[in-house]
Amino acid sequence: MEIGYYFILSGLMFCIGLVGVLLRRNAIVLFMCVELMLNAVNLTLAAAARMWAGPDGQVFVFFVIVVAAAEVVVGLAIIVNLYFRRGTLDVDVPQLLRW
Amino acid sequence: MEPSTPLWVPVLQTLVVFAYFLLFTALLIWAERRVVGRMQSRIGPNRIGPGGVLQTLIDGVKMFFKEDVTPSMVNNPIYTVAPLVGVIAGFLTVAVIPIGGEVTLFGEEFTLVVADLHVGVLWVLALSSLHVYSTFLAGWASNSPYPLMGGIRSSAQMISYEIAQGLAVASVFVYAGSLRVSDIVAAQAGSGPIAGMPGWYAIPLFPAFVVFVVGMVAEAGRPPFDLAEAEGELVGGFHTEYSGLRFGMFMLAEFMSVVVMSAIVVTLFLGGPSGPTFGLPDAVAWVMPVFWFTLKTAAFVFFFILLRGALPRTRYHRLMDLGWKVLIPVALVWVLVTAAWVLVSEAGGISAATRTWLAVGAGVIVIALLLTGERQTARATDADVDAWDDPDRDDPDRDAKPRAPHDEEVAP
Amino acid sequence: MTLLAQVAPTAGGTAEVVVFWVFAVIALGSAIAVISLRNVVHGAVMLVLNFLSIGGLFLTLESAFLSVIQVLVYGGAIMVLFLFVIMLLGVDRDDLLQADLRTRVLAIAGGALLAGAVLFAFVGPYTSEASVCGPDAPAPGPGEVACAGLAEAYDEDDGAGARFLGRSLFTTYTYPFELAALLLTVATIGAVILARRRDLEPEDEDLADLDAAAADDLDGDDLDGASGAAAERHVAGDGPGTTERGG
Amino acid sequence: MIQLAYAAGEANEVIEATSGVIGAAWLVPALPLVGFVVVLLATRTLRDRAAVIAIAASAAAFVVSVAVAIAVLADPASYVRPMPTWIDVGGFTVTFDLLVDQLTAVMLLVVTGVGFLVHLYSVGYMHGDERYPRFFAYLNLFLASMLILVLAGDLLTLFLGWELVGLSSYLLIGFWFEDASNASAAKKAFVTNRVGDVSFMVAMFLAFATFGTLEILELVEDAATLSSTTAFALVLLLMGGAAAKSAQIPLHVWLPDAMAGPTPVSALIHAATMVTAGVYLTVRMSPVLVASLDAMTVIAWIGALTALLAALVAVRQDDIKKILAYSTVSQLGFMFIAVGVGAFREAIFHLVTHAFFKGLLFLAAGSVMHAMANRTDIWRMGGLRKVMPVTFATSLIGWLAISGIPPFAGFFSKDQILTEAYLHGFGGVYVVGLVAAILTAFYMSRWFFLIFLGTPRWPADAHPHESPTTMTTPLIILAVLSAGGGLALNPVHSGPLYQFLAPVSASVEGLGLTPAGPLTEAVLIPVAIVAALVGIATAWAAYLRRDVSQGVVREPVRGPLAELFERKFFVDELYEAVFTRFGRRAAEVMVWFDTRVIDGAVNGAGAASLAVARTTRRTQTGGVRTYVGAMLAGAIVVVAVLMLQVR
Repeated sequence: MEIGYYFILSGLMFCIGLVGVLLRRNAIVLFMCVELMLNAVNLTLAAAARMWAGPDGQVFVFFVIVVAAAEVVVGLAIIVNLYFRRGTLDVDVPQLLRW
Repeated sequence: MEPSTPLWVPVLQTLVVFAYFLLFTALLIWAERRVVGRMQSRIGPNRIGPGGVLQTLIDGVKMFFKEDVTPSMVNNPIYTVAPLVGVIAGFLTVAVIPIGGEVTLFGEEFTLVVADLHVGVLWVLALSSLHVYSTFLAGWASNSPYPLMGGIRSSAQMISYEIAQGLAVASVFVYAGSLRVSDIVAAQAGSGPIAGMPGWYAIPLFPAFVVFVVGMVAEAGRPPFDLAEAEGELVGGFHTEYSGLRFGMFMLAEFMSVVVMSAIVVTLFLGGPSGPTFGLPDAVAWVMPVFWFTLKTAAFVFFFILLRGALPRTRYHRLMDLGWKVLIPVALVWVLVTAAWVLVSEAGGISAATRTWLAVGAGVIVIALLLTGERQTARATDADVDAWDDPDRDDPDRDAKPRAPHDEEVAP
Repeated sequence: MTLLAQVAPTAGGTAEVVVFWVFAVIALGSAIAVISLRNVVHGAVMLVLNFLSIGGLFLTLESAFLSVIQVLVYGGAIMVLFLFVIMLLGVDRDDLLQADLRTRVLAIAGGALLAGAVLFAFVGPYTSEASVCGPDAPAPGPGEVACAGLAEAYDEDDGAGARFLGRSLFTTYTYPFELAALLLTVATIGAVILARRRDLEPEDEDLADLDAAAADDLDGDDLDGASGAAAERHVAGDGPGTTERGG
Repeated sequence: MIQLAYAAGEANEVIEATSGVIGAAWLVPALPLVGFVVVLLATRTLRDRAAVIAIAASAAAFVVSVAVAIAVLADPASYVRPMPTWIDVGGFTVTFDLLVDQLTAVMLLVVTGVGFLVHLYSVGYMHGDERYPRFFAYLNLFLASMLILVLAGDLLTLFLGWELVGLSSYLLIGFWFEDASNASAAKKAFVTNRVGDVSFMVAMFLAFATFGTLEILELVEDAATLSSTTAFALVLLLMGGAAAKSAQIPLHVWLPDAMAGPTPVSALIHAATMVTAGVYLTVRMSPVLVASLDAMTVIAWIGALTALLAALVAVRQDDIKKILAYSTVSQLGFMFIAVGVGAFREAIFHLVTHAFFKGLLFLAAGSVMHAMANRTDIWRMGGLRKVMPVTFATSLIGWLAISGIPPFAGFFSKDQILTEAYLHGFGGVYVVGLVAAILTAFYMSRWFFLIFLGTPRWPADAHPHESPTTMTTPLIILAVLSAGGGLALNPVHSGPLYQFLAPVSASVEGLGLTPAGPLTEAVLIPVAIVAALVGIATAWAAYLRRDVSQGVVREPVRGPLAELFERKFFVDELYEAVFTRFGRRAAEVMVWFDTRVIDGAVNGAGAASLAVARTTRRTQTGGVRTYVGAMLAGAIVVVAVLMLQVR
């Protein structure tokens, strides 16, 4: 199997996730799309690890997973708070950092 | 696939193993009804087959042909998929469990395991973590309050106990030095560090064993940790809205998980299929591992049944307290102890006997911690119940009770 | 699955090709489903499916350990958390939360542009014969990139790469590893603090007293009436998610 | 061993002394410094008892000074007492080493002696003041500073003392700072001294650039190698510093105003010690001075003009202390005449006697003011002889001493200065000095007559009385010194002090100076006596012979010239017109520049940032998806650039 197809697949998945982030306004879905992008990156890293026959790519996948876990824990807590305070999950509504 | 192996060999392996577990599950259901019946001074099913042993089969047939009522408000795709997820996860879990040794049949040699993966132990954990989707999604898709409560409860419960279980398993594969189930089984064969005792990991890794067994009960959603279905509170929990074949799948998955969990604990801690062969001839010697494995698993299944018959359901916050405040710390400490033990062993310099006694001492300390920790947690939670629960909903008598002292200290 | 598990680590075979395409299709389909399904729970389930297929792809990449970790962490923990939050909040429909047409066109055009760039970059040098992984791949020609494959990098009895990864983590990447541990601790503490929900329980004297000072600060943040409405709704809803769906 | 360029006598040997009496010389400035710190810290707890500590510190310093002086007298040499290093940068080293020689010994005695007496006097004078302990703390600080100045073996260390002296002077002039005029007098003194300090600093720069060191002994040793131009500049720059500190024209304006401070301060600082720092400096650097005869001539003329003009102003002042202040300026002019004509030892001699009689006169004036409830107009006095016998008697001696009547101290010192001026060929300076001497006798007689003799003219509510013993005792001691000091120290032109100071005073023999005329010393001395008598007689005729009755101003002569003297030659007005107004105008220009240009630039930068921010902040929509979209656009650009580079 040519390694390039993994890269292409991962790139497409990344783009899909990115488009999702742009299309959706629901904070949870936004978050899921970010996870999608992270996984696309993971795929690239694993494929690269195989290409170079080195551990670095796999190690980075590991770290991405760790960071994603931390991110989800904090991010979901924020989303829960957001919902309780604003009554909505629309990311366009809380624009406290505007201007 | 290995080029030299004909295709039918793995197919046969798979069939044999799955048939074994299915049979076991059917017998379990029957046995549970009989045993619990005895414990409750009832007789239990005794009409179909000798001693009612075929009752499960008949029930299955009944469910298969029963009208499958799908409530109109359910979220159909998820509602349909949810029971399947549980059954599939249960079946896939057994793939890495060796139920016996090597068998030579028709000139082909094959082992009584579906797939001896390099990461077999993690495979078990991964699939048991997927199992949660079954109850969880079923609860949600039913679009009904009680199932949803059951689903949320079960998801919180399972991801809590998964951690403790994972850590307990971690001490096993740290000790064994391999993630492969067959390696772990092989390492437990023969006698262990203490002469005259089997080399089962339950002995050197006793705290991990205890944590795993407790976590296993919670993970399988069995009494006293069956908060997800909790008939008294949630009608039937996540499967309240299910009926017919789909309900049957949930039942199958639940009871199968009992068997699978028992099989896993036997494999990881009690030597799996290993045991004396009593010098039987090779032609029939392969039966003995299967026999030992079945015996050990049956013992554990019996243990599950006894628990169900003997213990009342725990309260939810005590369940969470036990998981987070007792089991996880104990398991974590035990992973560290095991790692230190392995490091010391590899470095050498300490005799086997000394190491053994050191480990025994560490184990005693950890168990003491476990017990005292449990008691302290119990005290603390009893005092904090009012703060934890919504007092008006869960405890109407709150105002009539004497308040805990710290409530009176609160300044307005 | 059985067959897959046994054949997957064998590099370069037709099995790998088949498995790759199966999982690639599932992964792309579920990814598109995630961003297009209106029902958040359906999207989340699709995301689980996507993660599982990524896990399968890891198998074909000779990274079985990563594969299991992927299923364990993403499938078993992260997505459960997502679903948990969705159900806790009772927000499984977001019919009103769609982007306007202009944004959609721009987003899809931008995504397509980036995807095109990716295709443009990888088709060719990385999809040649030489990029078929394995020690016996032909030498790469000009502009081609070779793929070494992990089979020879692993220990004899380490088909999954657990040892391989572990050795790196505890030697070369010790400090990042420790930092990751720290990060998790911090995230845990942060989540606990964020999840206190003190503003919703003014009648709870214990919490109100403990956090009186902090609550004062936070009151200023409440710029509109939405919080009050949310709190009301939360209390009245009792069982989350029960009143939202229309069948 | 270094052979110093002092050729007036046998050259001094330089000895490093770490033990013995000289080794303890560091105690002299250290004791009052400790006293200062202790008194300042213990102000609240000790209250009035603090004075005891301060007086003990000054007394101890005096005792040590006497011991040091005896040691130097017994074994004359230039002693260097090694002390810690202050600055050590590259080749530039400044130490706190002390230089103890004959000049130092004399100065130590004068400073600590008069200082001690003034401390003693202050106990009575300052009694009841609300900041009584602080006054003593400041006195101790001044004493320590002055002693650092005198003992310094390095010009920079000397400058440190010089500045500390200025600081304590500032603090003491403005001691009663509640009165705005006192505060402004203090500021005036401080600012005027800054002008001189700049000159002094430039002198140090020049000295360092020329010699590569600021150590006094090395400067003195190398002085002969100076080129005439450098020497001229260096000497005049040093003189600039000295002129400010010693109130020489044109930097004399601060001293009369400094009389705003308490009278003991005037006696100690503005008559006896601090103002002589300039004289000390020039004498200390005398080998440098003799390198440039032109510069010395300038100094001599500055001194002469100062002596004359200050005396003229003193003639028409009515304030009991102002007269003494201008008299001090005039007498300092005499000292600079001596320095300028190369009579360094005579300058020191006059410095010493002047410290005695001017300290005495100031303390007597303080005593009178004490008695008259701080009234200072001499026309409102008269006839105090009867109510204040001790003050009268001591003032009588002081009056005779400053007027130049033999055998009192002032006669010897002043006469020797004038004689030297004549004999060194400065005829003009001699004539001016003689006129100034006559005027001195005149105005001091006016001062004395109007206060103590004649009929009482004081107001009915004044109840003059004799001062307490703590105040009269210093008066008596100083009176004795004023009476016999000159005769004891240097009765003839080559007396004991003259001999004693020979090794530290540069010789002018090589300059080729010749007497200005045929007169000899035998003629000049009677001339001086006659001049003094003429001044006294004129004053007697003008103020005592006629009856000056109460409440009537009776200046015998009026006219524009008298007006000129009375208004102090309009120097303050001139300075006001030139420097102050110029300064104000410059400040206005600077204010305009600051508010318009600098603030404009700053505000403009701020306004520009605000304008940019106002437009660019529109990009901060607060919407997550906007940011993601921007990132996407950025990613596309980056990928595009990369691909263009690769392909």
